[in-house]
Amino acid sequence: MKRVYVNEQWCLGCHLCEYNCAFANSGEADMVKALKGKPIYPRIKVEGTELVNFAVSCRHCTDPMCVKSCIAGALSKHDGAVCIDHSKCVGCFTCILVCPYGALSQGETGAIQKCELCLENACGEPACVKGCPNGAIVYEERDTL
Amino acid sequence: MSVDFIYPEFEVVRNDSRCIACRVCERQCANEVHSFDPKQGSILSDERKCVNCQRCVSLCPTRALKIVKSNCTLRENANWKDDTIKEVYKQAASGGVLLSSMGNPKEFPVYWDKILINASQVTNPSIDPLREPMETRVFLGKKPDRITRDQNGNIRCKLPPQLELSMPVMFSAMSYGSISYNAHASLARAATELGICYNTGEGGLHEDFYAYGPNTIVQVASGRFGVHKDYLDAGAAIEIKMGQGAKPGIGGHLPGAKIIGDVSRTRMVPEGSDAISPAPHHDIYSIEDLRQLVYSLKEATQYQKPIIVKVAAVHNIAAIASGVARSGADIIAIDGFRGGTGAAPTRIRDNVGIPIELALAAVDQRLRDEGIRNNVSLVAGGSIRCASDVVKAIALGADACYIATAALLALGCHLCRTCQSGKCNWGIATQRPELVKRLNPDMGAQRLVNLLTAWKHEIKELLGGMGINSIEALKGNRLMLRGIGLNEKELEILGISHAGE
Amino acid sequence: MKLEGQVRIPSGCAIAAAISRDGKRMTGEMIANAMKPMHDRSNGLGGGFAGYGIYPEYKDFYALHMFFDCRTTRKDCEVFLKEHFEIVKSEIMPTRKIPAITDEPVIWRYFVAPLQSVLHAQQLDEEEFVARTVMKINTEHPGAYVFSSGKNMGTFKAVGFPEDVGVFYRLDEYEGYSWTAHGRYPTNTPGWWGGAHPFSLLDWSIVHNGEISSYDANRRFIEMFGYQCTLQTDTEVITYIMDYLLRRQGLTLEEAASVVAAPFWSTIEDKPPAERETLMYLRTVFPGLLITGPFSVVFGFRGGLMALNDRLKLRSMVVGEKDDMVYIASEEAAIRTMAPDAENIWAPAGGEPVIIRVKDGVVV
Amino acid sequence: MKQYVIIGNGVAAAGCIEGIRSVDSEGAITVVSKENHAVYCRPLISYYLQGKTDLQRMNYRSSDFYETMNCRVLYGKEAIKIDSAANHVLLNDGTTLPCDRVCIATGSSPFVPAFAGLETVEKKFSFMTIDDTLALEQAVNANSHVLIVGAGLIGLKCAEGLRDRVASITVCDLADRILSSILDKECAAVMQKHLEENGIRFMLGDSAERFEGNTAVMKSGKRVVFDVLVLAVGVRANTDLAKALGAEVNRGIIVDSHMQTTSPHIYAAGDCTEGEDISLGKRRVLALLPNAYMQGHCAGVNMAGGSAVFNKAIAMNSIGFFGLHAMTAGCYFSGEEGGEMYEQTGDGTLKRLFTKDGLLTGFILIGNVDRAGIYTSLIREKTNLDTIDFEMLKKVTTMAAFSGKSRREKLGGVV
Repeated sequence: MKRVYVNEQWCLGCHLCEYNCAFANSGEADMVKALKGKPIYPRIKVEGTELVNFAVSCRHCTDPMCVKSCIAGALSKHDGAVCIDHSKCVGCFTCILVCPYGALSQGETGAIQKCELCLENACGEPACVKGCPNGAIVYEERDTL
Repeated sequence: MSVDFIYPEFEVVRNDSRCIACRVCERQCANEVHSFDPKQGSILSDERKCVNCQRCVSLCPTRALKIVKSNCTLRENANWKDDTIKEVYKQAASGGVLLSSMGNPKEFPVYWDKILINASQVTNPSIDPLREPMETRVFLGKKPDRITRDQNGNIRCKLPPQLELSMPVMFSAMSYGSISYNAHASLARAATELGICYNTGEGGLHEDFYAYGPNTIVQVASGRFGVHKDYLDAGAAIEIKMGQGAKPGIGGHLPGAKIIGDVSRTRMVPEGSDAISPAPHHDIYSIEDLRQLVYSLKEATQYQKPIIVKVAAVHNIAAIASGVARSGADIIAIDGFRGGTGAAPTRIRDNVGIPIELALAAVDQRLRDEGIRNNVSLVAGGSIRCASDVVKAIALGADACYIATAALLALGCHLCRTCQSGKCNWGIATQRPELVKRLNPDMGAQRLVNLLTAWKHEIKELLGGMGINSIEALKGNRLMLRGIGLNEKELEILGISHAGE
Repeated sequence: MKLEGQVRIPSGCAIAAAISRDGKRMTGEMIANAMKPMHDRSNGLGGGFAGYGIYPEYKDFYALHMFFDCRTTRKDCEVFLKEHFEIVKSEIMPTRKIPAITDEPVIWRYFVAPLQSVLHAQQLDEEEFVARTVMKINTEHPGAYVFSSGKNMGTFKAVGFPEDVGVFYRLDEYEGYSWTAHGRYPTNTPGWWGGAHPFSLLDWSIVHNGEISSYDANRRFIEMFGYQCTLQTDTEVITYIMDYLLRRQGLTLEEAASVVAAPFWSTIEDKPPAERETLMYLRTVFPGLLITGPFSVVFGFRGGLMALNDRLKLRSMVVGEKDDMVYIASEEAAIRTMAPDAENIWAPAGGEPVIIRVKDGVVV
Repeated sequence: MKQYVIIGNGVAAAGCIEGIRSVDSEGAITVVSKENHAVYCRPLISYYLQGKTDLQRMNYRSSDFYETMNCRVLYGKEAIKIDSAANHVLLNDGTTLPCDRVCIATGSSPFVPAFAGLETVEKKFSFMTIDDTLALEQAVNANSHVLIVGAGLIGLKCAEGLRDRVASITVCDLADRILSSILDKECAAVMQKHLEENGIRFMLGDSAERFEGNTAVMKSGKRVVFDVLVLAVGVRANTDLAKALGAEVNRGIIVDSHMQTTSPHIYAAGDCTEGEDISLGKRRVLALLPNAYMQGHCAGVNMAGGSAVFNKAIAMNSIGFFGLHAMTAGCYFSGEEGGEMYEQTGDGTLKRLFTKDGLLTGFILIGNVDRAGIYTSLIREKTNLDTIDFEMLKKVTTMAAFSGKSRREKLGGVV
């Protein structure tokens, strides 16, 4: 299954992926309208140090702890992707507690949000990948380690 | 001096109604033009530091930024132009030689733009490259004068060493040091994928790039940096750099600050020492000395590699080329006065040398007149900007072209012409790791491949239009060219007729 | 208006050729008639023929066919000729006055042999000497033009339709084992006889239909070797290329064909190793002699003909046979005129040379 | 074709069904459900009261779950005996279910101490099931004064759920702090303050001793008048079936890392079990939803002949009240036990990390819980803290604290 991977050798820490993500999931057609003057709630987050940067988003684990731990049955796997049913999420954050990558976070509404590979939004392909200026974020098939 | 005589050249225009304060501009500007003001929640810009490299403009996700030329003007003066006056201010302040980068930006004639290409109509069919084979392969190197046969009457097929190219374009010399590791990686990988060559410049060959040897031209310049036996053996050809179009008669100077780590090791220059390439090769004070170096290099590599001699286009270039053609060199590369550089004295860059179009035409004709054109291949460089420039150069008589500025543009260069600062925001002309990483060679190589693939298509279209289906039938085919707005002398030198003739 | 030579004039054409492999001689009437059905491929601005084996009585002498613009030019030129050659015979070219051919120049022919003393002084072989001298006359003697210079062969050309040119030159009175013919459709009207085809040098003659796009690349390459393309015609440059490759580089006809109509690289790569190596080599060594753009040519030489199309076959050309005869023409109709029952008619592939030689043992 | 019987119909049972079906798509699965509900998310009952969910959305799986999984559910039935010799399960209606493999997923039941006078209380409830919740919902109104006995997770979630529906809520607990099973004193105080700010009244170190109608008489002698009583003292694992079978039972049914009980072919999963807490290094009942699912899944796989191991159980809780979140995991060893603690406090946030022998053993986060799972994984994976930049990680949860190599392995591959 294709997943989003970040090659930290090329990640510039520019944070554009966060903005592209927030925009893609905003439902707005214009980035300014979507993001100007408010905090953003991206599903991918840039982390790093002075020397190295990388962006983290959902790994879509083969055996996802978050899905197993969700007390509301709001998380599930569909065709390999871990998806969230926002209407079921009550915001208990158990998934945040169990995700080893820190890939889930609280969204604007208080419910959980996570990368769903832009399969559900208008972008259609991961906006972070499409917008990465340095090709650091890729959407590809990789072998199991 | 407390008074700054020079008003900033550019204005950073930020459309506040579009800026979302994502701070990408701030993070991406190595010149520290942009800064975030937490109090206002907005971004400030200090245009004095701006070099107009357009990095922030390109990365701004909401297109809230543009850089424009400042319209703060000195009183108009047709003689004392703005730039001229500002250069006086700069020198009055610094007492130093002015430095510049990339090619001559002045308004000299661009002959490529005054030459038009022919196409077939009625009497001769044009050829559709999508339907018919269209060949762009070239071999650079000396061609034998005579066919010889063995005792059975078969042709002896031993050729002098040749450089085979899938299309008549190569990436010209840019040293590791003047450009980054990732820029080199991009060039090396693209050259390999394209079946052409790139050129190490005088920076040596990084150990990681020996793998690209069959598509590498290794350069031997006056500083001899990075030259050793394995280096010479690694390349597909060896280039002796006698001169550079951007700075004929001038050597090179890579400041010690850039001689660090791998650059130092690759150049074989101690860390922190300036790498100074002398103006002349100190073992070449005349043409016969050049012949010695040519043959030394041939000896060192068992006569397996073609030797390129690169010269700047200067006034008596035809005579120089004639001498080089008899020196044992296999290929002559001529670099016109608009060729780029990582750093050159401004006065030299803007005033020394001649245009490649005239130099190429003069050299090709001279070598033909002397019957020695087949002794050498000719490579033309110094601002070959597009496929039609390539076609025109080939028709004037070049075997192939060198491109560098166009390649850098493909990698992201926006021709801000401040390579000498070492703060290239595009990760090209810099050694700062955080900047170098901005050029991902996966993308860089792909963009270069795209560029030349596109050019190749265009070359084929132009060839097909002329009714030609192989690039060698274009070489020196000046009948395919016409001048426009050129005077008799220019037409004579170019060896072409005027449009309408 | 500029004359041919001062300016390059593209043209379309008709060509035809016939050869007897047995060396049987035939009059030029047949080949002249063969041009009739291809009348519309010419426009009356040039026609010509080359015949091989037509001067058996002078077979050891170079037959120089020359145009002069006036008697004075001829006199001056003859002085020059005498300085270089022993002239064994000089005569006015026999012609017929016909209404279709007018404004003819002064046409003479000379049978000559190079002066041994001059040859020796210039350290040249005979053919090279003759070639250079011809080129010298054509470039340095305004008004004089050598249009044929081989042994036991001759070219005949004029401004007019080819069938009329044949009548004009009385070709019915010549007998040769091999003939080529040309009708021209130039795109302007310089009306100069020298511009008509065939073009010949020494024993080589070329009739050509096409307009080669590589012209100037070929011209500038070949001019490095002492040739001067005074006419700026394809035919001229192709002749020089063939002379250079065959006589000066010693290539075989097949090898020469693989230079001027070189196989595509992809084709070369599919060949067996030895052939591949040779083809690679020839294409790499003589890139400037690759001829592109449309052409069909019949190249005449002593004892044979070679027909060749450009590698894309952008011009028509068919070949047919009957008994010992081989016919070549732009159109099958021309072949049928010469031999109504011709067999094995085929269109050679682009770049595939068709070489016909008289049989071994036949002396021509 | 194998016959599977799952006793219980909670999340562990759902895990067990999915576990079986991941290996065996044929075998017959029968679920014995005491409650008349399809599997639902028990912890959501407080959110139901808050109006954050409804009965429909509380379903753990989609409505076609049992159908898709091809299993039979017997609602309103109880298993009263497992006859392992005869390979069947006996139900309370006298029927028997043939079985090859059994999973006991009976969960736990509220523990109700024997308060004197409890029978005099008119409106008293436990807070475990949908039925409890619906009954409680019926019993309260805007004028109700609610007394909740027990300041543990259940009691406090109940308090949160009821707050906007009633006039007052008092929570009492014999312990001197709230959430005593998961928070230490200081952390409990932070959370208690927040709850008090949100209108919950506490009586700690004190508890009801007896009831007189609508009045609770406290140990301290204080009297609390209420309308509605919620008993949330604690829960007990339902282990009777296992005990009767002769399987080893402690506070819960003892299971190994394959979720097998000490009786052959009998598995157990969920709140009724007792397994190893790897952060503690001892067995304990870990009545947590994630555990229940994972155990159930593991049991299911093994029952169907596959091979699964669940050996990374730790105690962990993510719990929030009125917008303040707390996350806890693992064990908090004190100094005497050889543990160390790192603390970071901030504006409304508190972080405590507990380490021992170069390992992170537990943590408490209040307020800022971003990326807490990174800490959890350190406990679960028993990551040697020397191999990471723990100093960085103490301050901020980030993958940057891992070595480049291990980070690239974690983020760059398929996991």
